[in-house]
Amino acid sequence: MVNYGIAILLLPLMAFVVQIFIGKRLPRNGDWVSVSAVALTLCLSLAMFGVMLVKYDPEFSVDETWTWFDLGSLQVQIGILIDNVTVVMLLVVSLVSTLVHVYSTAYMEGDLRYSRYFAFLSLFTFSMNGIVLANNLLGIYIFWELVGLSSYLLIGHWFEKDSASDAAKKAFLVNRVGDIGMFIGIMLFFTATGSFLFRDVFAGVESGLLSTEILTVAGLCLFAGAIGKSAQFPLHVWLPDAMEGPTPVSALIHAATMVAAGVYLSFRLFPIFTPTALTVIAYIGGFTAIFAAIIAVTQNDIKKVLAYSTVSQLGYMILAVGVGAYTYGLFHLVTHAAFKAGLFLCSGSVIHAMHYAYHELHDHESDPQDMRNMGGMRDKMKTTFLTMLICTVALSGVPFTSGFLSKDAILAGTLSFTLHHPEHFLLVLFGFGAALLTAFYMFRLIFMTFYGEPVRREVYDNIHESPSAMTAPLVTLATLSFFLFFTLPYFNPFSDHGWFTVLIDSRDSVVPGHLNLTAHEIAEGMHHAHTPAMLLSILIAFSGIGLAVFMYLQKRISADHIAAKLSLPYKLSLNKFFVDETYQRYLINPSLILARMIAFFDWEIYDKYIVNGFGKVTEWFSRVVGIRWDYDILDQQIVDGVGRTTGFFSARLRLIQTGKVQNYLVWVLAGVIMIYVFQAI
Amino acid sequence: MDFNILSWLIWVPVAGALVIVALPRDKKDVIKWVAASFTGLQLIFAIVLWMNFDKDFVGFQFMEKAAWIPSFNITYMLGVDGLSLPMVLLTALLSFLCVFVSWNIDKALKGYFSLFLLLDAGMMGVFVSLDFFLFYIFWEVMLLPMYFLIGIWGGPQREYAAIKFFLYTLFGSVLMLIAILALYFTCGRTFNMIELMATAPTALDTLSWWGFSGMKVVWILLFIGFAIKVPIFPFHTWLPLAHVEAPTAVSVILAGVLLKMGTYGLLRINFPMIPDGTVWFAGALAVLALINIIWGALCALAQTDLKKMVAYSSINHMGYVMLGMAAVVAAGAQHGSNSAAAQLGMNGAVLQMFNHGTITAMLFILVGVIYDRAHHRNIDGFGGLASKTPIYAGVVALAFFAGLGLPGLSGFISEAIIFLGAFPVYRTIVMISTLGILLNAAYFLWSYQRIFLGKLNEKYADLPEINGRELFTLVPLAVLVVLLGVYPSPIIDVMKTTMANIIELVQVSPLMIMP
Amino acid sequence: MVDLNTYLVIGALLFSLGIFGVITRRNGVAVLMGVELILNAANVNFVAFARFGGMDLSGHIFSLFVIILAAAEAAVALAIILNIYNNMGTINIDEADQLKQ
Amino acid sequence: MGNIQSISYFLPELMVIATVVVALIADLVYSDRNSYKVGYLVIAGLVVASFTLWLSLPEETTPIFLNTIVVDPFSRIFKFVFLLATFIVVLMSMNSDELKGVRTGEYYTLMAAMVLGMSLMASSVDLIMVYLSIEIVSIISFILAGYLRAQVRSNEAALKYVIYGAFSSGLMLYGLSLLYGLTGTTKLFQLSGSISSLGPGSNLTLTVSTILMLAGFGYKVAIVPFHFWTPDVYEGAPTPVTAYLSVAPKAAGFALLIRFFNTLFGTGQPLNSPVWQAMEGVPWQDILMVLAAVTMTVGNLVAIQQKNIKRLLAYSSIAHAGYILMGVPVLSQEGVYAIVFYIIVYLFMQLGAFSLAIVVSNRYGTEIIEEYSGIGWKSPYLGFFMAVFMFSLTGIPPTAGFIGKMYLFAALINGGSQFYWLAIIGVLNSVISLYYYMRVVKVMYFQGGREKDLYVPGGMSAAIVLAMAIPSIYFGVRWSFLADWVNSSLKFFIAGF
Repeated sequence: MVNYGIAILLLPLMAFVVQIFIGKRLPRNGDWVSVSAVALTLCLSLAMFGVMLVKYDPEFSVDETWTWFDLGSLQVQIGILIDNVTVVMLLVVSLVSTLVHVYSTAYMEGDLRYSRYFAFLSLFTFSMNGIVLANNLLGIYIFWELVGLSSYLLIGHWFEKDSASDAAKKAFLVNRVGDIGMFIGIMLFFTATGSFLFRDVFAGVESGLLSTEILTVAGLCLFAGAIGKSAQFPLHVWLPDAMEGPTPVSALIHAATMVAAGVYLSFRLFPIFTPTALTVIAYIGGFTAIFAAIIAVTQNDIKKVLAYSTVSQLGYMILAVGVGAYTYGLFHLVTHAAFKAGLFLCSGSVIHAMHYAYHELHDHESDPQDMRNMGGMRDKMKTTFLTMLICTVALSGVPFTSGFLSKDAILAGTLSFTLHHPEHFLLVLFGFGAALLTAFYMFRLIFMTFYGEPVRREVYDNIHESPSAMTAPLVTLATLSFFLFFTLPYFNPFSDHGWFTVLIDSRDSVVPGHLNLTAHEIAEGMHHAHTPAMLLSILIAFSGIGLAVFMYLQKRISADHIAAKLSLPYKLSLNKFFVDETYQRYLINPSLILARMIAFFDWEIYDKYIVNGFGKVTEWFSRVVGIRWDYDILDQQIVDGVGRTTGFFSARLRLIQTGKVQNYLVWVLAGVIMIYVFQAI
Repeated sequence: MDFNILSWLIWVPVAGALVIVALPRDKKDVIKWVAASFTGLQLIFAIVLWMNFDKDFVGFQFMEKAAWIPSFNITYMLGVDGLSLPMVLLTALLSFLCVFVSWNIDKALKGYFSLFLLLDAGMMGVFVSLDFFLFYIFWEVMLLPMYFLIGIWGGPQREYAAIKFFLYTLFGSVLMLIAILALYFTCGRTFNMIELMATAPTALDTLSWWGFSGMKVVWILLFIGFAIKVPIFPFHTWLPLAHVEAPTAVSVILAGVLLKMGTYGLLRINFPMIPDGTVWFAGALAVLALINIIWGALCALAQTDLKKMVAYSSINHMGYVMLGMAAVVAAGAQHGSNSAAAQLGMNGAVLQMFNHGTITAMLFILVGVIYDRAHHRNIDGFGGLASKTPIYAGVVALAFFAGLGLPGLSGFISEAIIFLGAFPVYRTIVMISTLGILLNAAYFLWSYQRIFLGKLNEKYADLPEINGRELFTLVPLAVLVVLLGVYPSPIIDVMKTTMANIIELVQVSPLMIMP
Repeated sequence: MVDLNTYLVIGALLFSLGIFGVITRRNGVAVLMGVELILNAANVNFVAFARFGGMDLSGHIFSLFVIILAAAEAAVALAIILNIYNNMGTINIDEADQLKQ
Repeated sequence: MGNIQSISYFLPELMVIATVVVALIADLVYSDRNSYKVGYLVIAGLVVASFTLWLSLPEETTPIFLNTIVVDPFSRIFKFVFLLATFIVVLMSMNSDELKGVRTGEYYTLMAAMVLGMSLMASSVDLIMVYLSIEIVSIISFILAGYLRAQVRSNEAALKYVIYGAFSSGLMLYGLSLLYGLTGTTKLFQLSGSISSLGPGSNLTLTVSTILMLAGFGYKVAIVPFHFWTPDVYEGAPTPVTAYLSVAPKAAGFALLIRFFNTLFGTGQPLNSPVWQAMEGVPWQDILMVLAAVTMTVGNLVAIQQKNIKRLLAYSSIAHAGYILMGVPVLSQEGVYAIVFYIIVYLFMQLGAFSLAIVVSNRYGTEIIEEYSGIGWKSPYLGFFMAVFMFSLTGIPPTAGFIGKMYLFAALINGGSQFYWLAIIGVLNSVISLYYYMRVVKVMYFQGGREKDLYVPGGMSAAIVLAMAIPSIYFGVRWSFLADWVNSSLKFFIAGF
């Protein structure tokens, strides 16, 4: 198994190295290198998956560590941990990655930096696998930043666009903010337990090396990393901008895998979160879910809608972790990976078509991503339409889809949590409210894009279905959005009971003092809350869809009318609650100003007047003592301050040496007397 | 061993300088190649030294000792340990590369290279000399060539920069001289560092300067001398000026090697010889480190001159080194004798010294590359170069990411273990200084965006790509940066024994035992 | 009764007068005379001490040496002043102030 | 020891005297045109004198001529300094354009005579002899300063010098008379004893007389505030004379100062000789320390302002007097040792700098520093050596100047914590001095066009410069020989009391 893991880790890395150095010289700019490398990893992970299914053992786990470097009294160790979670994640990553690679061969065709693009895709795959495989905090942190790097590079792929380069920088910096928190958390744990390995850390926590308060803080610090990566409020701002990158990238990194890393981390670390920490996590997740959903409702850029929906879904997963249903958080991660990637790729195909159409018409003004320019495309792009519809249904949580299973489970978990702690009723509202909005804005998207009358006929005429290299992945992902693949070997579409829930079983918290509910209690609670939650969520999903039908299909209710009615919420939502503006005004600008001020002080004041001041004062004295008028290079700047006084003094002091010998003699006597006085005192 | 390799390391460049002086001034290529070959020879010696170094040996190796001035008990004494060896390698490597960096110097080639080789010899001498007096001589000798190199081959403000550098550093070193003499007389008239390490910690207790504890005063005097080189916060303003005005190769040497001398001195002299002072001052050192980190980063963020930004980034990076050094007290009882933390901090500090040497050298070389082509360094004056010169952009990206401490590149490991080491002792300080990581990323990425991303600035539509010679100077450093980023053991294994030894030496201080 | 103190007082007076002369006179020769007064003040002291202090003759010898040297010094000084006169047409020493800083 | 026996110990001085006489007669013989040949005679005489001096190795401190002067290693090493300095300066004068067209016969003769005076200063142990020797040196300096009779500046310098000198020697004489009155003896060795037997009653007189004597010495070695004559005289006098005055008489003055203070107050250990109890509460050490600090600071600060290389070196010589003076208050073996060492080193670098200044003014006809621009490129030879001397004067390794300074600071540090502040002021001063010394280097190398006429000075001046430069570097690297020599020459001196 471990060798498989290493191979999975290194194959994409090799692809990256080959591509970056000789990619341009290879035939087809060497995309086949990356594609085959990733395909191989897919095979390997499938093999591992098979092994896992054969074993069918919830407890299965391989953990191997090596000493990275040795400081004498302390070895820094890193290693690989392979258990069912790893296997599933590996499968998800390599599958989506492979599909995206294939898709890109068509989507990015003829791009200026084609080979570079694939190099970075492979780099990303490598780093993402690294996160999944690492068995220690330091390793996770390392790959954590590396996925950040590849995301930076890919978002900035079309760096000629300022918006792209800005988005890239923003993504990296915002993630760094989270990473700092994460690093502090790592330091806290390392200081207490003296190791990075999960097992040592857990053991340390269990044996109470950290007081509950510290443990809470440390846990939240680590979670800060997740906030950054998984674009949770308040660090969600980078994800929508990240849509500046090529759409396949958005599908791979910013929908399916990287942004889910935060959830994965929280999943891994769940046992060390204290109740307080978990509550905070739950609220962050829940709030993000509803918050992003509200924004998504009013967006017109097709990718922006999907981006905010991603944020919102990630909120769900985090919420799941917070309320203790964290296995279902992971479950949702997996299902979501499939259909959200599918959605992005579909939107990509739509954009591709629009772009092509505009290109034909030599129209470089209109925005191919704006849904208001689309409409009625369903008969032109059948495959895309169908696949996208399926994914949308899944995302809205309609029965018979994978999304239904996972989301339903999360809602159940939330419900049971609230039943245990009624004071946290908000979480339920968040959860179900988000579900309602999700169904609504997703179908809004569908209707605006594929139904209704095309806005511009000539554009419509130039729309063509995308090549098979692009549609094949769509079909695959759409297929995977059905419940069947997750409930095997059972066939009950209304119960998430299946291989997943069996193999990925939840563990008890290791926080000392049994402050948390045990896994069993949580499962119990969810079991009770399951039926009501299910009914409620079905109801909500359909009402959301119905609302969308009324407003955007049958146009019974005018959206503009409502917007006018609710103008304030509308504006807030349309402008993403002005979060970016706030940061710009109250964080970024002030720190830039501070930097300028300090630099100015350092250079223009401290250096020029204080440091040089010594030289200048010396020089001043020398003039005062030296009775000389004239001046000299070092300290021309000094004059400003001291010049006038100097004139005054030297005017006085010139009296000393008039060149008249008798004055000198007076000074001799004066000197004698001075000495006498000195010795007297 | 009878083959005095350390002496060779020092005197080979001197010989080279003499040869160059003897050459006729119009044989430019010959001069260059002579310089290259002599520094190359030195580099080979350094590598041989590395190969034969015994990692587990506590104390100094390849010792050489010869009487010099018996009447004043001054000896010519050389030796290396795990602390100086990385510095020796760094010096040799950078000197060799810098010969090629300064390949297209045309003004007074002869003088330039002879002075450069003398500078090389001086630096090497500082790192290998074990006699305090010898150390001081090399320390000062280095100033002269540096003064001329900045003053003659420097930028528009070169005269001012040169004299400022000279005055500033001399100020530090004369105070150091006083401290050296005080040590000499209080410790039984010896300059022998090994003996001083043994005797000084106790002997200094007897010393008293107008009521102050002499130990503290001596520590401070030495500290000022070294702090100016590092440079530590209030003494830092000579650095941006000198770095900006100096020619590329000299900036590389300045940032790559000279700054390390400050921290090297602290680790070699202050820590083992005056442990009480070290423990007494450690907290302040950490605070100064914090100031360096934040202050340097903020200043760098505000710069519009690329070279000045890099210069300030060195201030910021040297802050990490100091932070790691301050962690030495973690081994003390009052900090739960957490020797692991001390190890992390100290090793991190030295590793960071080495890594910063390579990274900042890359940065300055790259700045030189763009300056040779565009003849200005104004960050906002470029734009979109990445599409024009992808290779150059790529190398810069590597250097920048290394500078902002990206995992997988050498900068990360050293910074990470420095933080880990310092954290148990200085929680708050470390937490604040992690902001430095963010700011690093901010100024590096921001300037990268302004120079390379966005629309191509038409002025540079036909900017030539980086050429082979420049790549040749960069590739070795890049390889080191990546290699040590993935696998730092080569350096760590060499130095960990020595670091452990220094930590023990510091631990003898009574202040360490006191709760 | 003339005793040591009388001589010492006289010496002191001469000394002060000499200094006064040196400081105030503008004429070079007069300044030199002031110097001579100072020297002679010392001579008076020497002789007086030697005579009354019941000491050996070294005091007398000393004053003899002083007289001789004073003569030599005066000779040189006068030569220089003469030279000044030839070049500048004056022996007024505070007109000799070209070498001011 | 009686006069007759003394003769044998007096051989070197006799040689000098003989030189003077021969030179005088020769000068009468020579015509104006050949008058400069006297210089060669003088050189020959000096060589012979140094040879005899080399032969006479005093075993111990021997008082001769009825205990008026002594022959000891201390005076011997100083005599070497005087001879060497004079030797160099005579050569310099021969190559200086200033003295062309003037009858230089007496000039050289006077220099030879000055050697005599200075060696008497270095070796006199009797107040009479002290005064006598000081006067000899002074009077000759007056004449030398005014030697260019035709030049008003030179005259003026001489005039100021003579008045100032006469005045301060008058003060000193008065002080001596008081001292004599107190102790009843003129012999230094007895003075110490009889002072310690004085009661506190005579404290005031003793203090006054010492201060007055200090004024006399201070004028000779140009200590602030007795330095005012220096700049004017140095500027007015012919350059070789300036060089000479800034080295040789200073050295002599210090020899005298050291001997005087050590004999009176010194026992090798400061502050515990009976003399100190005798004048309780009179902080001689502090006075000297303050004087040293003030002197070097003023010298350096004023030097920063100078545009003329001669004036610059003149003021820097004041500063160096200050450095040297740092060694006096320590009154310890190290102190004296450092002083002697420094004076020897100082001789090389100062004379070297002056000789280069002369070469430059002969070649480029300027003494203004700003007009040195580009010399470093035009004539690397001049540039390089000027740089060496500047570094050495600043005290940067690996030059002799640094070693000298280091010994001074070492003496202070070793002396005890009451000297530390002085040491710190000293090092800070060397930082200040760096600024103006480097200005010369900067002008030579960083400024001006770089056209190369590749001027290499002619034989004799080149030889002088080399002769000064090589020691300035060599003693910075291997000074064992010098150190041992100085050490051996102090043995008896310190042991003397």
